[in-house]
Amino acid sequence: MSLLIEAGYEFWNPIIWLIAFAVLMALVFLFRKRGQAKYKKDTDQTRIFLCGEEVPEAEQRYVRGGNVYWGFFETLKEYYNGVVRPHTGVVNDYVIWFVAVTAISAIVLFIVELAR
Amino acid sequence: MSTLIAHSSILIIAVTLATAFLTPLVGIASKRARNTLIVLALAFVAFLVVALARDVMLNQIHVYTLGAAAPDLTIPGGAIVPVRIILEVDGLSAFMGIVIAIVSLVAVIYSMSALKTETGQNGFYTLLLLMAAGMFGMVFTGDLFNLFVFLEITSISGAALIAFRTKFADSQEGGFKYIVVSAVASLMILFAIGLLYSQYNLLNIGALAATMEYTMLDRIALVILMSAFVMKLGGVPLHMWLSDTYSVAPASIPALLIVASQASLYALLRTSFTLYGVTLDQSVAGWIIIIVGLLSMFVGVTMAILQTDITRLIAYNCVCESGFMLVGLGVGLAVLADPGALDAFGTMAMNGAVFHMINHALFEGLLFLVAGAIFYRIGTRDLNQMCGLGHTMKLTSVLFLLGALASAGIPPFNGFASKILIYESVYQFNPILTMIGILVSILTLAVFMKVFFSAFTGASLPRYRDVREVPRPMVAAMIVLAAGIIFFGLFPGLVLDWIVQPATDALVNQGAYIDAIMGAVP
Amino acid sequence: MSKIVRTVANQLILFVVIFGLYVIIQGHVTPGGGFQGGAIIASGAVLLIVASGSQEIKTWLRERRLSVVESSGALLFILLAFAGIGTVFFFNFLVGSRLFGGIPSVGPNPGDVWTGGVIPLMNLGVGLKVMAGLSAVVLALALFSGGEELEE
Amino acid sequence: MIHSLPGNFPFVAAVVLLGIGLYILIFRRNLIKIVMGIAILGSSINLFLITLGYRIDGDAPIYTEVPSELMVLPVVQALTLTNIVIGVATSALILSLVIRIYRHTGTLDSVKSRRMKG
Repeated sequence: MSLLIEAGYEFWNPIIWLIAFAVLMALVFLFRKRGQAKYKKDTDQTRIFLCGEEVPEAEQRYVRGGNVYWGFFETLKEYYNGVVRPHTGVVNDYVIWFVAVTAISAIVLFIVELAR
Repeated sequence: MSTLIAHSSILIIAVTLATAFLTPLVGIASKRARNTLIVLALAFVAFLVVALARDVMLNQIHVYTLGAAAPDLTIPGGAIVPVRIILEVDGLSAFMGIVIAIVSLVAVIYSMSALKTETGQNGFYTLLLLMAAGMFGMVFTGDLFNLFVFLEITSISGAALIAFRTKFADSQEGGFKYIVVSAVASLMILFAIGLLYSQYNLLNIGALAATMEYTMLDRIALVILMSAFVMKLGGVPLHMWLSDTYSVAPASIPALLIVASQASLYALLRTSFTLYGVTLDQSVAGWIIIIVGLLSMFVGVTMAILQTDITRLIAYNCVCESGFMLVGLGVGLAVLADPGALDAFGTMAMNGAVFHMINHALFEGLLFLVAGAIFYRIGTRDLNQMCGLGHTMKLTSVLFLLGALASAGIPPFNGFASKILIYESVYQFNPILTMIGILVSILTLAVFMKVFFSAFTGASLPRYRDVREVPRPMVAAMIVLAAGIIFFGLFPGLVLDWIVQPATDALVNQGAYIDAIMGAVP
Repeated sequence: MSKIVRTVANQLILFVVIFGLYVIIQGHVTPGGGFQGGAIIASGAVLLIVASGSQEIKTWLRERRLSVVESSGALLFILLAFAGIGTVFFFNFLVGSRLFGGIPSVGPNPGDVWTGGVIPLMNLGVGLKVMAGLSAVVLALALFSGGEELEE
Repeated sequence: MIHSLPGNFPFVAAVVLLGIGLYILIFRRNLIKIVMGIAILGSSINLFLITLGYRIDGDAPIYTEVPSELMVLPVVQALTLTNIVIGVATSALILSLVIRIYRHTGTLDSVKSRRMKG
C-alpha cells in the first residue's frame, strides 16, 4: 500500500483521515441544519449588535495587523529585545556574522577532535 | 527517445541558456512570440527533467562528459583522473531538477501577467531564464568549480531580478545586500575549492571523494564550505539578508529565490554527504547542522510573528521551514556511520527533510505568489493597511489558507506529511528536537492566522471595494502550486517511493556516486 | 575633450579593434581568447566615451543594438556547442577534417589557427558577447553618473 | 609544492589580502569601499589560485613556443580567468546598484542608506 507512510511509531494515511473528516463535516452539517433557517434581509436582524452602542465605521472597526498578538510580544519583551537587536539590516554586520560562524564552527570542530 | 535521455542533462541547461539569449532578439520583434517561446522552452525542459528523473531513478546514475567522444567517457585513454567538464545526475540531483522545473515554469506564467505593465521585460525574462539555468547547472554538475560558476550565475541574475523594480529604494537595497552576501560566500567557496585542489589536483566531486584523506586543510575547507552554503541558504544566524531580499523582489521572484536557496542546501548536502562522506567526523558536523537548524526554526518563527510586512513575514517563515530540513538532514548526517541507527530512524529523517524540500518550494512559493497578488491589486505590502480583502478576493484567500495550513503542518496537506516523518524519526534521536519542532509548528500557525485575520477577514473597507480577483494566468499559476500541495498531501506514499527515496539513497550511498565517475579505475 | 584627443581617439580605435580581433582569433594557440579580446575592444569603447562624452556616443552606440550583438554572440557559442550533439554536446566536430588542416600533433607544433575546429568560432562568439556586454556596462555607468536612465 | 619560506610568500600575501578584504567589508561603511573590499577579496583568491598553479621549471602550455612535451596543466589559470570574469560582472552590477541607492537615499553610508531592518 503506497498511500501510507510508515513513520516509526505509527502510520499516516490521508485517505482514512479524509473519511473521518467527511464524517465530522456531515455531523456539523446536521447540527447546522437544526438552526433557524429564515431571516429577513436589510432589516435590523442583519445589523451588527454591539451592546446597544453605536457601531463605528468600517475604517475604525478593524484590528490592524500590527496590533495582533500584542500580549504575546508584551510578555516576551525581553526575548524580543534580544533577538531583534542583531537584525540591524546593515550589510557589514552580515559579513561579521559569516566570519564569526566560520570561526566558531572551526573551533568547535577542532576542539571536539582534540578531545577525542 | 533514448538518445534524448542520454543527452537530456546538458539539454536541460543548454536549452534554458539558449532561450535566455534568444529572448531579447525575439522580444524586439514581438512580445507574444517571446512569451510563447519562453513557456514552450520551459515546458520542454520540464518534460526533459521528468524523463531524466525517471531514467535515473529506474536505472543508474547518469554521467555526461562534455566534448568527449562518448557521453560516459569520463576518464579518457592515457589519463588516470577524470578530465573535461562532467555532469553527474543522481537521485538527489534529479529530485532538485524537478523542483526547479516546476517552480520556474510557474513563476514565468505568473510573471507574464503580473509584470505586463513594467518596462524592460526582455531583460527580466533573460535574467529569469539565466537564473533557472544556473540552478539546473548547480544541481546537475559533478564538478566543484562548475558548482561555483553556476552559483555565481544564479546569484548575479538573482540580484539583478531583485533590484528589477528600480523605482523602489528598498528593492535596490535588497539587490545590493543579496549580491554582497553572495559574492562573499562564493569567493570563500572558491577559496575552499582552491584548498582542496592544492592537495589533490582534482576538481571532480566523485574523484575528490575517492581520494579524500581529511587532512587539516580539508577540515578548514569543510568549515568554509559549510558556512558559506549555510549563508547562501539562509540558516540562522546567517539569515538576515534573506528577509531583506525576498520581501522586495517582484511578484514571482521570491518563489525562484527559495529554489535557489534549496540549490544551496543541495550543495551543502553534496559537500557533507558525498564529498566528505565517510571520512568526516559525522556526529560533530551533524550536530553543527542540527543546531543551525534549531536556531533557524526558533528565530525564524519568532521573528516572523513580529513582522507587519506580508512578504517579509513569509520570508522569515522560509527561514523557519529550512530549519526543519536542516534538522532532519543533520540527524541523518550524525548517524551516517551507524547502520543500525540509520535504518531505524536516520533514513526516515532524511526522507522527511528531502520531502520537505519539495513541499517547502510548493507552499512557500504559493504564499509568495498570493502576497504578490495582493500587492498587484492594492499596491502595498503593509498588513496594517489591509482589511477585508476576502470579500472580493475569495479564491486568493482560499489559496492563501491552503498554503498557510500546509506550512503549519495541518493534515491533510503536504507539510504535515513531511513534518510527521521528521518528528517521528528525530524523536528517536533526541526527543527535545521534536518538542521544539512541534512548538515551532504551532507558532507557524499563529503567524499565518495573523496574516489571514488582518488581510482577508474583517469589514470590507470602502477603499478596497473595487479590488478584483487577479488576472487568470496568475490564478492559474497559483492553482498549479495548490494542486501540488493537495496531491502531495493526499498521496505522500507515492511521492516518497518515486522521487524522495531515490534521493535519500543517493545521499547515503557515496560509493555509487564515486563509481559512476571513476568506473573500474581505482 | 579637445579636438586633438578626439581625432587621435578616432584614429586609434581602429588599431584597438584589430588588436582585439587578433587576440580573439588567436585565443586557442596563444594566451588570450574571447573574453580578453572582447575586453580590449570594449576598452576602445571606453576610449571613445572618454574622448567624445557619453552624450555623443549614445546617439549611435545604443543599448538595444549592443543587446542584439550580445545575444547573437552567446547564441553563436551555444549553437556551435549544439552542433556537436551528434556525438556529445560541445564536441569539436570540425577538428581533424581535411578542410581544417588535420589533427595537430601532440606537443610542440606550429600552432596553425585553423586547426582549432570550432574553438576559434566559439572564441568569436564569446568575444562578441563580452565586447557588447562590457561596452553596455561602461556606457550605462557613464550615463548613470550623468544622472540619466537607459533607454528601454 | 614549494617548502622554503620565500616560496611561501605568495600564500602569505594572499592571506593578508584576504584579511584586508574582510576587514574592509566589516569595518568600512562606505558602499563604494564595500565594492572595493569584494574586489580585494577576489584578487586575494586569484593570487592564491595562481600560486597553486606554479611549478618550478614548468613550461607554459603555449604550443608554439614550448621547448619540450612536458607542460603545466593550466587548470588553475582557467579558474582564475573565470573568477576575474565573474568579478567584473559582480563589480559592474554592484556599482550600478550603488548608484541607484545613492540616487534614492542621497547617501553612500551603509547605515544611513538602509531602509529595512528587524
